[in-house]
Amino acid sequence: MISYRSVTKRFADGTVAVRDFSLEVPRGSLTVLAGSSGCGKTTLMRMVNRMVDPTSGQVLVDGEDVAGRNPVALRRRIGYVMQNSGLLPHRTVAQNIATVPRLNGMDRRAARRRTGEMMDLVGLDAQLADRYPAQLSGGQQQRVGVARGLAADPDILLMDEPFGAVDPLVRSELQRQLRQLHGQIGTTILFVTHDMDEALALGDQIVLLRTGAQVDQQGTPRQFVAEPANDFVRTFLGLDRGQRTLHRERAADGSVVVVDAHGRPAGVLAEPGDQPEDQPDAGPHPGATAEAGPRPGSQDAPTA
Amino acid sequence: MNWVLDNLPLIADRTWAHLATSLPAILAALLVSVPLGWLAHRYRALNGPVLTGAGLMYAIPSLPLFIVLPVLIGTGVRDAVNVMVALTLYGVALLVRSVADGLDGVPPEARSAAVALGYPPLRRFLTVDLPLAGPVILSGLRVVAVSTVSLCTVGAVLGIPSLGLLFTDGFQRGIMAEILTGILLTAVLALVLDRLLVALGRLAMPWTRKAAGVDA
Amino acid sequence: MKHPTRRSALALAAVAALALTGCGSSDPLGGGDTASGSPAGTGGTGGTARADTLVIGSQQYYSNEIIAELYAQALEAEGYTVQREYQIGQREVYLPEVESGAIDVMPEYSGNLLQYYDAEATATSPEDIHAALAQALPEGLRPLEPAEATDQDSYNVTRQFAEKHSLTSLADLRNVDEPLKVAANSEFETRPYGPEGLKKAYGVDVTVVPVEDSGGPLTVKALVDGDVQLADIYSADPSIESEDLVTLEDPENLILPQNVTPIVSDAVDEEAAAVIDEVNAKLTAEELIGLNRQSVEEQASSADIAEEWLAGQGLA
Amino acid sequence: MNQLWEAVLWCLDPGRWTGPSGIAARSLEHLGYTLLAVLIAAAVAVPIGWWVGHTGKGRGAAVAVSGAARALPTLGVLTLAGLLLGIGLVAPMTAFVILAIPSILAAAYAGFEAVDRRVIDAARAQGYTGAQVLWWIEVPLGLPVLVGGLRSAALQVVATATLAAYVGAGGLGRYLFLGLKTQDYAMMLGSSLLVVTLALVLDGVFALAGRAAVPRGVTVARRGVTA
Repeated sequence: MISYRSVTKRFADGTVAVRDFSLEVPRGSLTVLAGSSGCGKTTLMRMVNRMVDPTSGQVLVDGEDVAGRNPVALRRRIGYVMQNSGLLPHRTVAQNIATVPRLNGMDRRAARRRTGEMMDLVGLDAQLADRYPAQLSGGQQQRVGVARGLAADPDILLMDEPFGAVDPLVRSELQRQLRQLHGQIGTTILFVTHDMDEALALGDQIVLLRTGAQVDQQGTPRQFVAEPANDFVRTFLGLDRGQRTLHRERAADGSVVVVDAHGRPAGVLAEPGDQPEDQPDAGPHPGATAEAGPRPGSQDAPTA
Repeated sequence: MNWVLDNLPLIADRTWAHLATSLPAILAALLVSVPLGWLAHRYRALNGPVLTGAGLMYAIPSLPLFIVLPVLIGTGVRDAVNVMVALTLYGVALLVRSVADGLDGVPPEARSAAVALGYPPLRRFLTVDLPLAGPVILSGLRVVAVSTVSLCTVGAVLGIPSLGLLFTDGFQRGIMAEILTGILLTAVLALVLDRLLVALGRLAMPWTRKAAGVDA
Repeated sequence: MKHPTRRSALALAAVAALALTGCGSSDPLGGGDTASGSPAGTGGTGGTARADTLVIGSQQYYSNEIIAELYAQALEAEGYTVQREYQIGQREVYLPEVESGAIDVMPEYSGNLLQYYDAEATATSPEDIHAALAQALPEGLRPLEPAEATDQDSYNVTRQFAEKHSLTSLADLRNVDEPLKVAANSEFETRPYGPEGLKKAYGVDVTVVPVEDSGGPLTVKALVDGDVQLADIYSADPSIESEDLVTLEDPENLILPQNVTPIVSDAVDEEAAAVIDEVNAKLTAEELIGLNRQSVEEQASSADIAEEWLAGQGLA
Repeated sequence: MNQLWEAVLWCLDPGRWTGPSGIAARSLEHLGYTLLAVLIAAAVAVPIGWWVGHTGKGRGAAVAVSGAARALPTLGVLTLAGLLLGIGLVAPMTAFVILAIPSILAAAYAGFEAVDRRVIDAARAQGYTGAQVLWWIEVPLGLPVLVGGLRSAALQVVATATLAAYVGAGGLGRYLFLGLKTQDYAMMLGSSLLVVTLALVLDGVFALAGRAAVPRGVTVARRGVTA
């Protein structure tokens, strides 16, 4: 689907952001590029839709080198969601979501219909359609961002730390819904984050990068936790500090609590059978309407 | 260029008179604008009147102001005080807004941190608010400096000594070199003053200098 | 932003208040008062002159500055200390300073100065004007002997225009059937010899196009370019000759003679007055045009022009 | 007090308002000069400012040029242009346009620069072409700043347009110079009041235009949320 072939990016000031990087992103996967800031992960992602062109090497989409594609046409085929949503402040929610379909020439009526579907898909109340971005909460803005990214029904969705600016509660909710959505629509998602918890929560495949986009480890979340490739990975995951070394402890009321190496509780051990539903086909999205209106004073208050 | 070489003492004289009128006016404008701008910043009720009043002041044509002002403050038309007051008024008109904007732009965290650290109000204003508003005030001051130097020439129509006399005299005698000299010197004075203010700003506000040699 | 009208009103009130408080504090038209009340009335360049120093002023008019410089250098040659205050605008600016005694010597033009002090003056001959002026001047000021040289307003046309309409006198303008525009300083509009006077004395209608260079190059250019048909140019202006202009005669004495007349304060004693008189006596109409020509055509400074002329006349 | 009152009376005398050199005609001339100068200056400065703001190229040059233009004394430009071009409107217009350009130029690119870079980045990532970013994002979002620049340019020109009369054109400066040269304080002060009034009116119009220019989404953002 997306293939990086010995890609290098050297910026005008001489900085090498990416050095000889190769990767296959399978069709329909949710691949996470993780790493600290400055490791080149965003640069890598932006090569896919030619926001950045590599100095050498190739980026292939469906086997075709993107260097030969018209950047504007390419971008309209690839969804893009960024931190702080990047919504147009002077366009309504509906207009923002309809951006790419309209750019692609879809008529107003069809675009409006498409917008409705998208809002439903990401769990936005239809009443928000005529609001302006500034009238939404941070979480709602991100949902609009996702809806906009998906509106043209792209094969690929690029997400650049999309949940970085929302509070932890909303973030985990958005992450859960993104997993669900991914299962539902099967779009190939390339996701960039510096948050390892997020990477573990979302990725089918995680690529952990160091400065210059040097790959430390590539694998499934399970592989990362179970078989960290080196000390850097261990540190990045917090394995060395015991944060992921969990033990069972029985609490006073008899329930089983899981604690980390410092004795801080990490969760409750569930008995087989009462696993929460987080399968893709889990029906209507619980919590989707929890944020139907802005709640002044809440943590998730609008950022205006 | 013969005219220039033949009239160097005259040119020096006019340049000196020009500086002697405009520099004090620029300084006075700064001194008046800081308290006024603070009032506009501190008391919302004063914000509108002060800023709009200042804006309107700028709409008063300079020529009649030079004439009407002596009538109002009881000085002679060519009195240095008259010209300076007029130029100061224009400077204040521009600068009050910069001061108010600059103070408005001081991060509230910095201010509350200073309060929490126990700064007394005046000391806090002088050591926290004013320096942090400094860059905005400086950019306003630069505009004031340039426009004051340029505006100063208008007084020449009334015989107030400045480089502007080179315009009126050259205009009457049809000497283009004289007018051009006046224009160039005025512009050069203004730009030199501007660079000087930038340099002063760098000295006084070292934290605004762009960090050098920091890796991307 | 929510109440623009209220804000503007407040601002207006503030501006008005500023104006009002200021207005209340002094009598604005008392030009003499305002100048005498301020020690800095001599302008930006210096303090009060010592008793033995004579302050010489000049209008914002290059020709006037040359005449002032003539007086200055002649006085210096006789051992006087002179302080120069040149290019001090027009009468409304410098006369208060002259009246207050801040300026001791000011080259003036007899007719216009008389009209400044006495708008109803009826004198028309140079002698009558001089006599009337001596009466009209405020206490402490006196006119010295007028020079033969005059520098007065004059109506000029191009040679071509004069020939086309056979013009020699202002009265001939009646025969011109096109609308007449005259380039002049704006005050020309209200002068007795301006459009109204012209209408009354000669029955000719003109409209004024104001050009504030006192009959300088722009006025002349407007005339030569055909933007205006008439131009008010001072009679001592060398461009009348160099541009081959025709000055229309004024048989009705509409325009008062403007003989160069020094106005002096009591600080100018008889000896000093004699020095100035001596210069003035040699200042003929031709000499004045010659001086002006050096300034405009050779772009010489007033100091150089005066030095050369005084030497040539054996005065310095 | 007297002076001001007489000036007001001078302005209000209905006999002075009519005719080709009446107050009404002179005010219209004055306004016409101002608008024409701002229009010409905008035609020159806005495309350049937009180009600079859009491409980020030539910013240093634009800053330098507008700084230098600000430093040019209007009276000097006016007299020089007068000597070169003769009487009429061309010389004062040249001076006024030079006066108006810096504010408009600076506002044109500053308006673009004030647009959140992330918004533009996101738009490009959605597949906006350069021209679409310009017209659909930068121009509407930069408009309030641009209107602010036009406003200060217009105010500067309206106050300075009195100088047109110095070289043979019309406008309210005719009264100003006439009053000045004939010691007619009522006329001088009265014409100044008229200029200030004209400036007030223009300021009001631009304030309204400025508010209309703010896109609704941005207005809402300023007001905060009203759910």
